[in-house]
Amino acid sequence: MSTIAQKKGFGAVLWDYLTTVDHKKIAHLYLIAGGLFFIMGGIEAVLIRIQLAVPNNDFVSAGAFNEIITMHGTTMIFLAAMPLLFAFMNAVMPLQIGARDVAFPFVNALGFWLFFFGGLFLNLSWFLGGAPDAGWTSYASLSLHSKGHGIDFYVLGLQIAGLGTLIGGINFLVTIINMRAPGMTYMRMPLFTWTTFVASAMILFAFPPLTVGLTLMMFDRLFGANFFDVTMGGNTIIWEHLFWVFGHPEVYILILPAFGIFSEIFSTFSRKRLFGYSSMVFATVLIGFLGFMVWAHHMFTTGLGPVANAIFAVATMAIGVPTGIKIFNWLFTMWGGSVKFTTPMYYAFAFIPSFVMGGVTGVMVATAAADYQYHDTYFVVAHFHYVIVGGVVLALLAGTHYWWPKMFGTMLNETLGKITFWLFFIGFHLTFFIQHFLGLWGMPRRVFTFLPGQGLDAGNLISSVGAAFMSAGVMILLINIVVTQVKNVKVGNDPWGDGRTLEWAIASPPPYYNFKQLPLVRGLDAYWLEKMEGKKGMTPAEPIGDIHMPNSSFIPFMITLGLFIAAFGAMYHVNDKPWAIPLLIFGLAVTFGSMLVRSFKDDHGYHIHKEELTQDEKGAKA
Amino acid sequence: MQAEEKLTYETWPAAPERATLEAKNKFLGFWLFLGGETVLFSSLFATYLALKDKVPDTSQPLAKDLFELPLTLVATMLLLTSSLTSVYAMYHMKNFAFKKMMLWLGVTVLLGLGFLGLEVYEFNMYVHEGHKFTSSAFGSAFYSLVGFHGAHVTFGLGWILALMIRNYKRGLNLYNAPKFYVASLYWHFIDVVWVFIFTVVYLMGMVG
Amino acid sequence: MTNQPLSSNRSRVDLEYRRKTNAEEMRYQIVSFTLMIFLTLLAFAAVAIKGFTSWFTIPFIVLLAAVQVVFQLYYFMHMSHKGHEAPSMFLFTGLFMGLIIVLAFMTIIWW
Amino acid sequence: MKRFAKWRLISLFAILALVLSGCGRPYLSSLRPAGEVADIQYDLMKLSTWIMVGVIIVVLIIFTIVFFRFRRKDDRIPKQVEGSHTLEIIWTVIPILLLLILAVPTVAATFKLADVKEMDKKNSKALVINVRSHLYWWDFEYPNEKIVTSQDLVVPTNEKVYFNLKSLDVKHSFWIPAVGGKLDTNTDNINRFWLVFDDKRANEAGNLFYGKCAELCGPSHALMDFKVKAMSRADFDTWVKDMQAVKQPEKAQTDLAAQGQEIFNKSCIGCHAVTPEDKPEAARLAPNLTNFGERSRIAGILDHNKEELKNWIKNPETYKPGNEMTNKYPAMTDEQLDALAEYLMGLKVQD
Ligand code: HEA
Ligand code: HEA
Ligand SMILES: [Cu+2]
Repeated sequence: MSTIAQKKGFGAVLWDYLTTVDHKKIAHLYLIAGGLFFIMGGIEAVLIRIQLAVPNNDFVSAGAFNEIITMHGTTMIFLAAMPLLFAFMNAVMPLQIGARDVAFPFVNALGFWLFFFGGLFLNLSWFLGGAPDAGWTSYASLSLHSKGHGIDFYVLGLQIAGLGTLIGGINFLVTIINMRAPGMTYMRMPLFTWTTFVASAMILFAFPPLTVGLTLMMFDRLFGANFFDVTMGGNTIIWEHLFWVFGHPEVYILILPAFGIFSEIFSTFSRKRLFGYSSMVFATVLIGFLGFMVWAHHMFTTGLGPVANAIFAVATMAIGVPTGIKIFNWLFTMWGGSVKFTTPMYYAFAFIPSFVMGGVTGVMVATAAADYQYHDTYFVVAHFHYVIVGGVVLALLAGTHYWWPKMFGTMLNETLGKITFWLFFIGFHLTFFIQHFLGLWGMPRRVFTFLPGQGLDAGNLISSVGAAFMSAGVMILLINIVVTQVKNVKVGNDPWGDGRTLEWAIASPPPYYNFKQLPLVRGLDAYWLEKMEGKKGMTPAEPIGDIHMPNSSFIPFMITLGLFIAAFGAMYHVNDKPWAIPLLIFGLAVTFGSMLVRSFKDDHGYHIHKEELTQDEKGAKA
Repeated sequence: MQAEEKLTYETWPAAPERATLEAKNKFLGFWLFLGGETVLFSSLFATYLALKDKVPDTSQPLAKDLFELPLTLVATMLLLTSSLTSVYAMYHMKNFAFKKMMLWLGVTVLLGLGFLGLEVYEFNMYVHEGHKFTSSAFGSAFYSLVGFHGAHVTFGLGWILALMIRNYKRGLNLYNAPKFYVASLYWHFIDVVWVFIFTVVYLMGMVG
Repeated sequence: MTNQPLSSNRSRVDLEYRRKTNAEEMRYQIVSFTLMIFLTLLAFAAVAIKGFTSWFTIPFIVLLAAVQVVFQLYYFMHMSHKGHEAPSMFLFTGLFMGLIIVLAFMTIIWW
Repeated sequence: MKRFAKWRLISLFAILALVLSGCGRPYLSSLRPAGEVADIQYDLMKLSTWIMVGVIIVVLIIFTIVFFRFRRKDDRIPKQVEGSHTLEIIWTVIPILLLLILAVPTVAATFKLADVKEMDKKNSKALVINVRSHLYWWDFEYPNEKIVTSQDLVVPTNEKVYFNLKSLDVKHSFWIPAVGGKLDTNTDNINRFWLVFDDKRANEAGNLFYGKCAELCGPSHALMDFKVKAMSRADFDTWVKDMQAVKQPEKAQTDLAAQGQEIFNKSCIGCHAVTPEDKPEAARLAPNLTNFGERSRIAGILDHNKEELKNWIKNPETYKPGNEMTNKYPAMTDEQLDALAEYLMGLKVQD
């Protein structure tokens, strides 16, 4: 039980990960699965850019192109960006608040498997008759019109993955509210924890509308309902609202944790506490709240009328204010600091101008009357890639370099890291800057080709070249990861030397019980405070005692597998396949059966005894 | 394990549903889940309100042709009462009276079953009047909203029953007390939703 | 965090007191239940009795529903008790978001 | 790190070069506004761009100072500053002011662009056009003039033209970038707005604006283009008269065309009308071809000549995947295609 470094066979490791409920291992799972999906989405992006490199290109067909953009958007948002953020939340947040575990380890595992099987299901569409092709927004009239099973894969896959995200969010919320170490008050929580908290709360309120929307769409497509069928009294605008009531908060669910990551990096490498910590917290909460009031800015051209458009335009602009507060607080965190330009800091630093550019174009598209021009053009594509790639992806790359030692106990190579940065950063601006102009020059988005002679050729070519740079950057990162893991040079608790928060107070990677004794938190940047007083570690808040741990479990996998099977049944039921309904029932039976097993079989976990803990210590020293 | 410890009336804590960390987490997590469910049902209500009486042709019944006061009233009374009985159950849980708790839970389940039975009867009736899930947007929205609630009732019944069966021989302890408590919260929430359903769907439907 | 120790030898007085408060609370529950039944009947009556305009009836019954829900939440679901700060914050936020959705669906979806 | 600064400079030049290279094509670019609506929007775009450039410059100045002044040089521990109320008030209030400057004209413009009261007036003389979008083609009905045309929208210049927009299959979006922003054609309702086509600037754009579908609508979304012929009011009136004059299908002029007409009447007329009369919109299954010979593009995208026309009829699927025409008529021999092309190209209403 106590020695972790034992060499295990592949089968044992696999089983370990299939059944794990340890938040740190679940973080690995999220990182790997999210990373794979990121590469999938990235390859799709590259295919888009190849097709659009020259006018009248026939690299992919029109239908295939629509499948590719749909899957690119859907994969990147739901299966890459969010899970990768979840990876860091899982790896770091419990450590940052000084907790031994998350509130619901079992649910945590279940959340991962739901996301994974949902994503798997969605991507199987490529092999089973075609991917969804109505855009990641899947507007109702087109998605009901779409033939084949593509949209069904979208609806069912996202439903499953979305459930995983929802319970993941609840788990983080309860963890943060209930499991903070002694002395860790709300206003002492690191900003990454705060943003995790607010993003999780947003998940809690934003995902149910998506669930409902997807359910209605499923009923319409698979079970003969008429929510969106105009001839039967239905209304397609309902879908648009439900999607964006979810969709807009979703983009802040992505960016807030990214802000959190950068907040940590800025203060760490400036050796300074975060400037204006309380206003940062306030701004985070405010962004989270306002995020729910603005969804109709995606629907300015739907025809909601000038009153609605005006209200939503002004509400949207308001979000610029708290975001600006954050930008200036970051700048002033570095101001007067001692800024060390490590790889994570490269990303954080480059994030500021990149994101501001994306943010201000956001405010530009929020001017409703002008958005009649911007909407559904490459200007919007440029806007959201500037905020997403310039914000979220840079944060993910930064976080990967920053927390890699904490997650895996070894440092990524800094030189390769910086090469990755430059390639990616240059490629990013090359790809997306020109797209603002393409949009203004009259290029709609989601076009599988464009005709020559409209003045769009050069811009598109530049954009495609940029994507090549980004690919090169990502590939160097992959090489870096392989090289690093092969060399596997172990590092200590605080490999950057400037760590401020609790995760740097314990070993890298942390032992499976995290803290042998819960730390006593005496202020913001708890670990930094102790270091400044010359202490090596945290003052414990409790004597060494037995630690209660949850048991591993295969049930999360089974519950999810059941839903995965059931989804196939639901889908093929429209083809009058005789086995479809039985399969649906079988799948649900597996799910509910596994849930019953879970509730009937008491699982109280186990205890690590005091003696073992002290032995561990000695073993480590020897 | 403390949660499994055999307790007596004397040692039973004042708030057994939150006496251990696991219980606290469960308690809070469930409340948060209910916060999410609120938005879920709001979305369904909103959809229903947008699609109310939206039918393809005039031959189809509208809300004011369908709903009847007495049936709704009886269903409402059943569900409201079941909320009270589950409060009784929790009262006895807090007083460490396991048998009485089980008894009241049993009554709750029976009332819930009665409610479900009425709902099935009612749906059946509507279908015969031409108001089907597939016959109009109105039908789809109605059955989705009310049916979603019905599914919650069904799940709640299954949940409470499973808890009762599982713990039949065990008596109360700090491991299962929070489970009973949370299940009863769920039951109340179903009732809260119903209050809106009978108001917004049935009564407002009859007003026109 | 470990489980909180249970005080094992609580005094009789304490127990008596607890029993009393529990019983008292239960009485409140019954009162609120009676009120809820009354409100329900009132709502049904408002609809059953012809003659009111719907401009009166609809706001009236929605108001009654809102009052009932408050009873449910605060009495049956104990939201008035200590330790329900986070639950009530999240529940009301959810309710607020939900109301915005309902409002939007009643105004900016065309009939 | 020097490299970094240099790269910024280069990119700045690149931007400049782009701007100087022109603001897109006059018939397509929203940066070359050719009417009141586009003007209003262009002004808003300029206002917001200036504000945003200002914001970016301020951020970049602080950014640069930080970069050069606060790099780590030694092992000192900087002072741990908590924050500054003055600064925080400054960077809360100034953005609010900037946003107010932007919000006021935004709201005003939003209401102005949505003002279609004129359409509801009794005896209004305003020109109204009913736009109906279909999978990959556009149908334009002039309800007061009682004529219908397709693909090439014909409008008078220098006056407000009002539009009723609706889709008959899936959602599309009606957009003429140089003349004004887009509005969706929903399946659920009719959306209304107005546009003005400026005479002089239409001239500069060759009197032919490009219109686009701006809402993903299926495989050929990219190809759902239309064109807008802007002409003086007098010319427009003549055009309307000429259209209205067509009561019977135009008689074929040559023998070949006569053959073509025969084929057309056998295979095509079920969907395509060749008279501009006002059939109910649901009966207008395919583009009206009354003045086909005078159009600017075939199917909205191909050059307007017989060769392309024959190619299109031979296999529309290669040009517009997923279109509704494929397989609705028997395969044609080359002779038949020649005849059809001859006939169709002869369909003209103006002489
Ligand atoms: C991480 C993702 C992310 C983020 C953070 C944002 C941030 C913002 N977004 Fe964006 N957005 C998307 C992702 C994101 N968006 C996506 C994916 C879409 C398209 C979806 C689709 O259709 O497929 C979209 C589309 C989109 C639209 C719809 C456009 C259209 O389809 O027509 C609008 C309209 O208002 C909008 C606005 C904004 C605004 C105002 C912000 C603001 O939050 C930005 C705030 C930031 C700043 C303003 C910069 C910093 C501030 C200062 C330095 C202070 C001073 C500033 C001022 C005074 C202005 N976004
Ligand atoms: C998190 C969100 C996210 C991210 C990160 C990205 C990243 C990128 N996106 Fe996009 N994008 C969206 C979300 C995102 N996108 C959304 C929501 C849409 C709208 C979809 C819709 O309209 O419905 C969209 C649409 C969209 C379009 C418009 C399509 C259209 O309207 O027709 C384009 C076009 O250029 C594009 C390009 C790119 C590019 C070049 C990247 C690059 O940054 C990608 C960089 C990554 C890589 C390049 C990785 C490649 C890796 C390798 C090559 C390694 C291979 C190695 C092995 C095989 C071992 N995206
Ligand atoms: Cu948005």
